[in-house]
Formats: sequence, structure tokens, C-alpha cells
Amino acid sequence: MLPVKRIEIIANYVELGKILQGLEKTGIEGCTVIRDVAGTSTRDDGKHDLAMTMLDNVYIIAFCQPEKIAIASEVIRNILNKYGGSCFISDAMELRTTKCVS
Amino acid sequence: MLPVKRIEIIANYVELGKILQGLEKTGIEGCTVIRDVAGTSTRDDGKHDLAMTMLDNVYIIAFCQPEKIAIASEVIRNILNKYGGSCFISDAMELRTTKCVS
Amino acid sequence: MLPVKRIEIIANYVELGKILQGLEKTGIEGCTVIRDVAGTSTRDDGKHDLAMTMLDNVYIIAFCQPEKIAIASEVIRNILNKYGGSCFISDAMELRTTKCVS
Amino acid sequence: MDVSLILSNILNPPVLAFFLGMLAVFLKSDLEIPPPLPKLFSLYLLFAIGFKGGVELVKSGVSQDVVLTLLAAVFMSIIVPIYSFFILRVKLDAYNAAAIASTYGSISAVTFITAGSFLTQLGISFDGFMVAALALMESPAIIIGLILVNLFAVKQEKSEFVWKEVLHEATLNSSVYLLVGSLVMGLLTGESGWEKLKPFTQDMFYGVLTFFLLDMGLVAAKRIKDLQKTGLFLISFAILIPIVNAVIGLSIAKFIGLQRGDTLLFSVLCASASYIAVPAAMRITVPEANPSLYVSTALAVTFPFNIIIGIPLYFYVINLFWV
Amino acid sequence: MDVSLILSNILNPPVLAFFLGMLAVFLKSDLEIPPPLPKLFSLYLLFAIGFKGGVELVKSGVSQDVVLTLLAAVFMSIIVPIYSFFILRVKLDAYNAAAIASTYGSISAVTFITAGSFLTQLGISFDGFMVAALALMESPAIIIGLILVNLFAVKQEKSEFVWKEVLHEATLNSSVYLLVGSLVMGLLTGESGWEKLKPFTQDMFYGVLTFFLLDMGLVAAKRIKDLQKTGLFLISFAILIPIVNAVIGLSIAKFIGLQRGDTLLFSVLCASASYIAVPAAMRITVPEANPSLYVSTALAVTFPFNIIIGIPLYFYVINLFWV
Amino acid sequence: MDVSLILSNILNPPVLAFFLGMLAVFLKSDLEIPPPLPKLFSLYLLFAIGFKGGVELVKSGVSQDVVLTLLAAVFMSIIVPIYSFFILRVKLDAYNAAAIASTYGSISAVTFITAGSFLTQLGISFDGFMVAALALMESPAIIIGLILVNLFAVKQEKSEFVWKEVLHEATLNSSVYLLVGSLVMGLLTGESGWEKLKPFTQDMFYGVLTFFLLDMGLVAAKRIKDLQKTGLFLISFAILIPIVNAVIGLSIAKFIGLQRGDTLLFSVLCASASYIAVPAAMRITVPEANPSLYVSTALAVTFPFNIIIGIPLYFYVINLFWV
Ligand SMILES: Nc1ncnc2c1ncn2[C@@H]1O[C@H](COP(=O)(O)O)[C@@H](O)[C@H]1O
Ligand SMILES: Nc1ncnc2c1ncn2[C@@H]1O[C@H](COP(=O)(O)O)[C@@H](O)[C@H]1O
Ligand SMILES: Nc1ncnc2c1ncn2[C@@H]1O[C@H](COP(=O)(O)O)[C@@H](O)[C@H]1O
Ligand code: NA
Ligand code: NA
Ligand code: NA
Repeated sequence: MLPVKRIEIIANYVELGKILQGLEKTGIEGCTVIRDVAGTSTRDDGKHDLAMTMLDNVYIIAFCQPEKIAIASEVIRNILNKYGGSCFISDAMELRTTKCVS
Repeated sequence: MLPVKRIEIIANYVELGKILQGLEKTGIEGCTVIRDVAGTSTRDDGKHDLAMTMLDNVYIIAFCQPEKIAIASEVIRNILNKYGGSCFISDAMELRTTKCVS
Repeated sequence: MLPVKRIEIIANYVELGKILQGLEKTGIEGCTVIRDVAGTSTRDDGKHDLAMTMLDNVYIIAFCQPEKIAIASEVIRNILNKYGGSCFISDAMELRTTKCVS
Repeated sequence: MDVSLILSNILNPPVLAFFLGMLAVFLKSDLEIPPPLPKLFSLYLLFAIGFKGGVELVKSGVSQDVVLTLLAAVFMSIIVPIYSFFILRVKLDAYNAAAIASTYGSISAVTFITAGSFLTQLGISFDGFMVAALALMESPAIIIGLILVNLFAVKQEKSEFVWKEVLHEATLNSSVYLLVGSLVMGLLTGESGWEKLKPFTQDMFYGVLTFFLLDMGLVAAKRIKDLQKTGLFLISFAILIPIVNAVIGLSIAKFIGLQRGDTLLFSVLCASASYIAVPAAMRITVPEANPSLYVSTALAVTFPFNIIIGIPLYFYVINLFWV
Repeated sequence: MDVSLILSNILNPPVLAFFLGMLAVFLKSDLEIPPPLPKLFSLYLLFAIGFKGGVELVKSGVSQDVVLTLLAAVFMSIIVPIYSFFILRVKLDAYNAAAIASTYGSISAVTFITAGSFLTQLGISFDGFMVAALALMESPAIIIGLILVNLFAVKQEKSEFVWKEVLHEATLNSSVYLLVGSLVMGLLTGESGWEKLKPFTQDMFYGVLTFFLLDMGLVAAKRIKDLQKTGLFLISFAILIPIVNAVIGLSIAKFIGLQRGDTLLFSVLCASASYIAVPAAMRITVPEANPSLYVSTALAVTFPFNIIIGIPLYFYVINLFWV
Repeated sequence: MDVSLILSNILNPPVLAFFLGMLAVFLKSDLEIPPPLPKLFSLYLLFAIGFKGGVELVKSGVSQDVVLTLLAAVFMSIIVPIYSFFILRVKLDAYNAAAIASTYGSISAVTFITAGSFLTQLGISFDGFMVAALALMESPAIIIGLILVNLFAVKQEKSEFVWKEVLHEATLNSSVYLLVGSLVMGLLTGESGWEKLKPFTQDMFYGVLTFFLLDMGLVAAKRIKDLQKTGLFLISFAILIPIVNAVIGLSIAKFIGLQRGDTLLFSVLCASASYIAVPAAMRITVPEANPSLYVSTALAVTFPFNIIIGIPLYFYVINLFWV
């Protein structure tokens, strides 16, 4: 088993494309996208986001090698600072199968 | 990057309102809700829950400051003890953007 | 609060049945399934998976006792080696309610 | 009993679709109606029958028949859970007995709708106010269930809070709300609204019902495995009590002088059990009860029984009475 | 003003469904149209009106009326955000003023569709080219909003990149794209395509609109709480500016000689505000603006106002003019 | 070749919607049909053609034509993957060759349906039993694929387990199951069931097909990028083999004396390639094969080719033969 980092990003649907591009640019090629998640946030406007079924959020999960975190954070921070959204990073282990993140 | 706690709650759709209220009461204002998740559980009745498309579960993820965990656990435990559902807590780091959980 | 392991598996929808059976065989009875997640992967074919709405992935989350990880990894690895898909393992704490994973 | 009645019920696209769904599970086919589409279908069906009921109510007006039927409806949904409770207490604890009793006191809208399409096929008419009876019969059983628990089970918690919550759930859950709401919409817009919505609410109805019953077949079949734990007592209860309720129902209908079509619908309301609204409420009212008992019996036994055998059976008995 | 006009607007299944949705939120019922179904309904409605517009345009041909109407449409969607901006600057900063101004310069397709069904109910015809006007009026306001921000707000970032992105969003967002695409499909297939799609795009239309407005009622009511933070100034703006825009719109329509039905639709286009396309674009154009201001005013004030009072009101005024 | 045939195929709402979907991807519009709606549409289309086929089969009865057609269908779905395999082995390894061969031996229901709507537009009839041929042609190619792998590739695993699983997948996957199930429903309910479901399964058909092809356009266009890795050999194969298969198909149809409409459908069945059922089975049968090869060729080359050029082309050739 191999240590990896889990990057979780929650952002508005309209930013999905930009975030996926950002991840790819930093060499993070695997990721999973959950659509139509609802949410509330501490930001002023998000308090009733559950109401906006038309502009739902997406939840993006990407596992990557720990070395890539530094540069990935930079790229993601730039995108989220501009358009809003949250990002959290944590530790995990990858179960090695025939194909792995590294 | 700032250490935070990830709270994951899986519960029946009918309890969503109560859980969101509970979280808000303890000062946890940001959270993300994934609807229509299916599940099995060790409890007697849950074994074939995948069959019940009408009473699907929700998956709630909230990242919060570590200090809030103690009181939040209390509140969530009370709700889940009464209505069922599971809650798991783990560590994560928040990527600081213009708006953060703390 | 009790230490548990979080197992996250992302695989194609057609393998869901086999993975659930595999988990059950190793004594992991609780799990949550999120359907219709999209994804890209480093494997050749997955690059444009976002396009294949008909063969979407599932995201399976199971929290289990740490002792079960060894045997569970074995079983999951066998399935994923054959059919593809990724698996990640991390640490969490369970909030003890009336019913718990152990 | 007349086999041709059962056949004419079964050789019906919606009922055949129900079989097709069950068979898919038994053969382990991966057929599924992906969520949230079953929810959409059920919203559609509730809206369509509510709206049609409202439109017809505005045409017929509120006669004595209407008032008597609604009173009978409330009466049955109060009395059924009470006697069911005492029957169930023979083998079960108070929590589970109360939960199952509530389930059988309430109704299943899909069973009602299938009975309606059975009548349509035979060319027998029924009245719009039966939809009002349907709406009225969903909730009282939930409240009776709560009373039963408070009377016969030892509860430590303060029940005031629960009362408020259960009352809210009983009267404002989405299916009651949509049914009543669309009935009122039908009342307000009448014939002119009907004309415009007809291609949607009337012409699509049969097809959507077919797809919905396909999904119900899948769901019911998956629940059948749960019946192992349920035991023979509950399975017999789940087949016999609908017949008992239907017979009481049709006697009352005969007594208050309903026409044949309405009588079948009233019997079916009495005979059917809820597998959505009540289970949701019971998780709040009696978390001590085991959902696999009350959901599985209603969904995997009573629902298929009514859909396949119950409806033609009750109608056969009605025809005996009416001659 | 004629009360019967308001009533004949309200006693309409779609508008009643809007009320039903709002009421569900106020009564805390758990009614919901689960995602992504509202998206499907909105795709359907856009496709249906686009296709019908195209088919009718091919029948009528491109007359002088068409050209004048389209010019007027572009003119209004440029001029409305400009004067709105200066009105809003009285109380708001440049970012928020620009975002709200754009919102009101653009249009709400559902308001347009509801006005169309209001006309159909009264038996008043309107032309296919109004759909082209609808499509044309979505985007210019977004571009004007970007210009306003660049002129009147201090932005540190290089705006070239934003320009490209905003232009793309403005012209190729899914609702403009589908509307224009289905209009072209209508143009190309004409009467023969219409015959085949009619049961789907025409007969279902009213029912889907009813369900969609049910969802809009839920969404609008949930947004109403946001209005506390919005302040009286913005709420008054959200009611008064549509009236102003509608009156300007109908004057122009009178001037270029449109018929009554088209005039109502044109006024409604001017009066309505966007709550989907523009908010999505504004998150890119002016991330500094607070979305709860521009979404809530458009969705929780202006949209219900237009649906319930605005449409019959504008029509009443038009009738005064036309006599 | 007659250009008007191609035009009358293209100027058809479903085919235009396919273009609209592809164009949306090329222009980077954010148009999408959110999941799980495409799944609903495909369930609907399968149900509708299966049910209609069953109803018509009960009217026509099982003649010699029917038996011969079904035999020819099975024959083609066995023979096509075998000769395709040897052609593909020229450039590819045994795993990928077997997977792609299976893909082309099986069929695409949507291509069949589009051909049906092409015939309807031209006013040419076809028979209900063609749907039975469609159902029969889905699975054999999967089994042939498994045999080819076992004969020509070195597999270390015990294949017994795989055999059982692949047979299950081949015969009970949801599309075959629903198609056969609805065909049987049509057989059992006949004309009376048809009357009731007609507004749903017939009148909506064209509209749902239009929306489904809109989504297929999006999906196919997104796959086009994959073709870079695919190489010229496979792309040529994906265009030429359908033509070869269609010609063999129409010769057989001529030989057994089918009428014109049925001949086109039979050719299209032979010419089309599966992009759902077979890829799902191939992940189990030959995990060693690269899905981007067999999915992309079937979806991004052969499917659009058949929809746009293939159908009118085959029909043109048929008309030459039939004169
Ligand atoms: N603390 C949090 N925990 C979980 N999800 C969050 C949290 N904060 C924000 N979110 C999600 O991120 C979305 C965007 O938040 P924001 O960028 O603050 O508007 C919200 O709608 C939530 O779905
Ligand atoms: N160990 C677990 N890991 C992941 N999900 C679980 C686990 N246990 C329960 N769940 C989820 O929680 C839901 C409710 O469980 P319960 O409260 O036990 O009925 C189940 O349907 C599952 O979706
Ligand atoms: N590094 C990763 N992080 C998150 N999800 C991944 C990752 N790699 C693969 N996935 C998901 O797993 C699916 C199957 O991947 P694969 O088995 O590589 O074809 C992909 O479509 C993604 O949804
Ligand atoms: Na009952
Ligand atoms: Na406007
Ligand atoms: Na073929």
C-alpha cells in the first residue's frame, strides 16, 4: 500500500471545467466527480444554496501522489479564490492494483 | 493550510432536516449533501436497503474546526441514536482560500 | 469514539454486484454507494469517461474495523485487478451510536 | 371464482410490467429504473389522479354520497389499525404491532390507481370524490399508531415534541400534500384547466403507471428475501387482513349505497397498506420497531397480493353482492 | 384594473402550481422535484418553444415586422442594464450594481412561456419570431455588464482572458444554444417535422410547464428568506423596474406596430430578469458581487411578481392603448 | 446516389438533434442531458419498440418469413464477428480483435430505431417481427467473442467461471431483457393493451428519440478525440465493415424474400455495432482489451456513419435491387 493524498473540492457546477483543467495541468489525471450535490456554506450567499437546484455544486475527489500537493494547492487556490468553492486535503493509502496513481 | 475535522453522516432522507439543524446549532455552517445514496448496514433492516429507492439515504459531509467536534458529536449522537444513521470523523487540512471554515 | 478504516472504491457500474459480494464475504456489512459518478483516470481508456453517461462509475464507501483491512484488501485487489477500478484506504473515528460497525 | 376476471386483470400492461420487474430480480438481470425517476413517476401519478378527482368533483358537486364516503373513509382508517394492533399483539411486542397496524390502516395510492385502471378496462365508472377519500385515509392511521404506542408501550421520552413532529409528517408529507394540492387545483380550474392538461395527465397516465409498476416489481422482489426473518404469522396476516378489511369495506360501501366502481375503490383503500408515507412516519414515531417487518409485509406481500389477486377477487365478491 | 384578468391568469394550472410550490415551503412540507428533473423540464420547454418558433417562422417568412422586433429586442437588452446600473448605483457599489443591472437586462424564458400560455388561454395569437427575440435578448446584457464593470469598477486582473470567457458563456450557454438550435431545427424541418414532434412538444407542453412552475415555486419560496439581507431599496427596485421596462417595451412595440399578443410578449421580455444564465455568467464576470443579491431579487421578487400580477397588468395596459 | 434520400434523412428532427449535440461539444457549449435521463430515454425506446413489435406479431402470426428472418439474424450475428476477427488480426492482437469483432457482430438498437423512423417518413411499412430479430442479434456475438478469445489467445485463468458470467450477461443484460419482456407484453395484451399505451409508446416516441439522439450526439462527439490513438486502420474498418455487412445482409434478405422495409432494417442490424451491451460484457470477457478501441470505433465512427449516410445509402442500394 502506497501513501497518497486525497484532494476534495466542492465548487459550483460552472467551474467544473476549469478545475479539471487545473488538475490535469498539475499532472493529476485521475479524479471522480459527483454531480448535483447540495450545500450550505459560511459565505453570505451560500446559506440557502439547497434551494438552487439549477446551479448545483459538484464534489470532486482526486487521489494523488503526495509530491504533487504543493503545486496542485497553488493552482486550485487560484481558481477557488476567483470563483469560490472549498478544498480539503487529507491522507490515505492506495491499494495497489494493476494500475495506480503513481 | 489549516487542520480541520471531516464529519461524515449517512442517514435516511427523512432525517436530513433535523441533522442540518443540529449542525447549524453547533455553529457548523458549511456542509455538502449528496442525495440518493444507497446502502447496506449491519442493522437488521438495512440489509436490503438498495431496494428502497423511495426512502434513499443522504450522505452529509461537513468540515469544521477541531474545537467544535466535542459539542457536535453530542448533538449528532442524540439525533442518530433516536433515528438511526452512522457518523464518522476524520482529519483533513483546509486549503485556505478567500473564505474558510474558521 | 472508536478507530475504524474507511475503504473507498471507485469502479464501473457493472462491477458493483461483485464488489458488494466481496465486501460481504469479508464480513464488511455496512457500506454506502453513490451512483452515477463521472471520472477520469490514468488508464488509457478512462481519459474521456465523462462522456460515457451510460456506463457510469459507482463510488463505494465502507467503514470497517481495522482488523478486517488485511483480508478485505486481498479480496478487493483480486476484483479490481481483473475488472479495473481504484481503491483507497484511510483512517477515521466512528461516533458510537446505538449501532456501530463493531 | 371467475378466472376471466383475474386474467383480464393480469393481461394488462401495468400488471404485466409488475411481473416483468419481479422476474428481473429473480433472474438477476441488471434492469433498473434509475433514481430519481420512480419519484418523478409517483409525483406524476399523484398529481394526475388528484387533478382529475378535483375536476370531477366540481362537476358532480358535494352530494350526500360524498359526505358519507368521506366519513366512512376516516372511520375505517381509525378502526383498522386498532383491531390490527390487537391481532398483532398475539405474537409481536407493542412497538412492532403499532407500526404494522398503522401501515395497514393507511393506504397505497398505487394499488388504488391500479384498481382504477382495472375498472376503466372493464368500462365501469367511478367518482372523482374517491380521490378525496384516498387523501383522507393516508394520515389518521399514523396518529392512531402514535396513540397506541403511548398507551401500550413504555416510552421514556417526552412525547410532546414527537406529537408535533408526527402530526406535521402525517398531514404535510409530500404525497398527501401533492394529492390535496392537485385536487384543489382541479377544483379551481375545472373543465378549462382539464382540457389543457388532459394530454399530459390523462393520455400519459397508463404508460407512466406501467413504468412505475415495473419499478415496483423490482422493489417488491428485492424485499422478498426479508420475509424469511418475518415468520409465517406475519405473512399470513399480510394476506388475510387485506381480505378482512376489504370485506368490511365493501359492506360499509353497500350500506351507504355506493355504486359498484366506487365500492371496489373503497374496498381496495381499506385492503391496501402504506409502504412510503407510514414507514417514513414510523421511523419517527417508533424507532424501536423494526422497519424490515412493516416495510416488507406491506411491500412484498400485501402489495403484490392486492395488485394480482385482491383487486379481481374483491370485484368478484362485489358482483355477488350487487346481483 | 380588471380583476377578471388577474383571476384568469391565476386560475391556470401552471400558475396555481407555482403557488402550490411556494406554499409547500411555507408549510414545511417535504415536497420536492428531485434533481435533475427540473433541468429536464427546462431543456424540454426551451426545445419546444424554439422548435415551434422555427416552424412558424418558416411559414410567416422574414417580414419587416421581424427585423424591427429583433432590432428593438437588442436595443432594449442594451439600454435596460445601462439605466438600471445608474439607478442601482444610488445605493450599491459598482460590482453589485453591474451584476443586478445585467440580470434585469436579460430575460427569463419561463416568464415568457407563462405569458404565452396566458395568451393561448385568452385565444390571442402571437408570432413565431418572438422566440427569436427571446434568444437574442439573453446575451447582450451580460456583455454590457462586463463593460460596466470595466468602466466603473477598479479591477486589478487582466480582463482579456475574462472577455473571451464571458463572450463564450454569453453566446454558448446551454439555454441560448438549445433555443437557437431548436429554432434552426424548426426552420429546417418545417411542417413535416412539426407533425411528428407535435404530440411531444405541443401536447405535453402545458403539463411540463405546470410541473416546472411547481418546482419554481419551491425554489422561489426558499429564496425569500434571503430578502431580509437585501433591503427595501432592492425589493422596491425588483418590483418597479419591471413595470418601467414593460411600459417602455410596450411603447416601442406600439411604435413599430406589433399586434397585441406580440406586444405582451415583448413587454414581458423587457420586464423579466434572468436567474440562470446571467447568474452563472456573473460568477465569472464579477466574482466580487454577492450572488444572493442578484439571484434573490430576480427569483424571489421579480419572477413571482411577473407571473402573478405583471402579465395581466401589462396586458391590461396594452388593451387600454389598443382601443 | 440520390441526394434527396440523404437530405430527407438528415432533415429529420432526430438526426438534426444528433448534429446539434455534436456541434455543442465542438463549440464547447455546456449543453448536457443530465444522467440518468439518457438511461430513461433508452429504457423508453426499447420498451416502445418491443411492445409495438409484440402487438404486431400477434396480428401477423408466425409465418415462414418470420422463421427465416430470425434464422438469418442469428446466422449473421455468428458469422460477422468471425470474419471481422480475422480481418482485425492483421493489425491487432487477439484480445482487441475479439472484442471489436464482438462489437460489430452485435447491434445498436438506436440505429435500428432511426432506420425505422426513416422508413416511416418515406411511408414504407415494416414488420413487427423485425424487433424479434433485433433482440436475437444482441447476444450471440458476445458468445462468439468469448470462444474466439479461448481459441486464439493465451488465457491463464479457469474459464468455466467466466463462461457462466458471460452467458448471464449476454442473455439477461437489461436491454435484451426489457426488449424481450416488452415484446412478450405486447404479445399477451395485443390490440387492447396497445390502445391504452399508444399515446405513451407511440405518440411520444419521436420526441424521445429526438432527445436521445441529442444526447448521443454529445456522447459521440466527446469520443471523437479518442480516435487519434485508434489509428487509420481501425477508422477505415469502422466505416467499411458496416457497408460490407449491410450488403451481405441485404443479399440474404433478398434471398429469403423480405419486403423493402424489412430489408433495410435487416441491413441496418447487420451494419450497426453495439456500444452498450457488448462493451459491458467485454470488460468481463476480455479485460485485456482496450475499451477505448471498441467503444470509440462503434460510437464515434460507425454510429454517426450509419445514422447520417449509412441508412439512406443502404436504402438506395435496396431500391436498385428491388426494381
Ligand atoms: N465546511 C464545509 N464543509 C463541507 N462543505 C462545504 C463547507 N463549506 C462549503 N462547503 C460546500 O462548498 C460549497 C461552496 O461554498 P462557498 O465557496 O463557500 O460558496 C457549498 O455550497 C458547500 O456545498
Ligand atoms: N460501516 C458503514 N460504512 C459505510 N456506510 C454505512 C456503514 N454502516 C451504515 N452505513 C450507511 O448508513 C445507512 C444507515 O445505516 P443504519 O443507521 O445502520 O440503518 C446505511 O444504509 C448505509 O448507507
Ligand atoms: N486518482 C484517482 N482519484 C480519484 N478517482 C480516481 C482516480 N483514479 C481513478 N479514479 C476513478 O476510478 C475510475 C476507474 O478508474 P480506472 O480503473 O483507472 O479505469 C475512474 O473513472 C475515476 O472515476
Ligand atoms: Na388500508
Ligand atoms: Na429584461
Ligand atoms: Na452488426
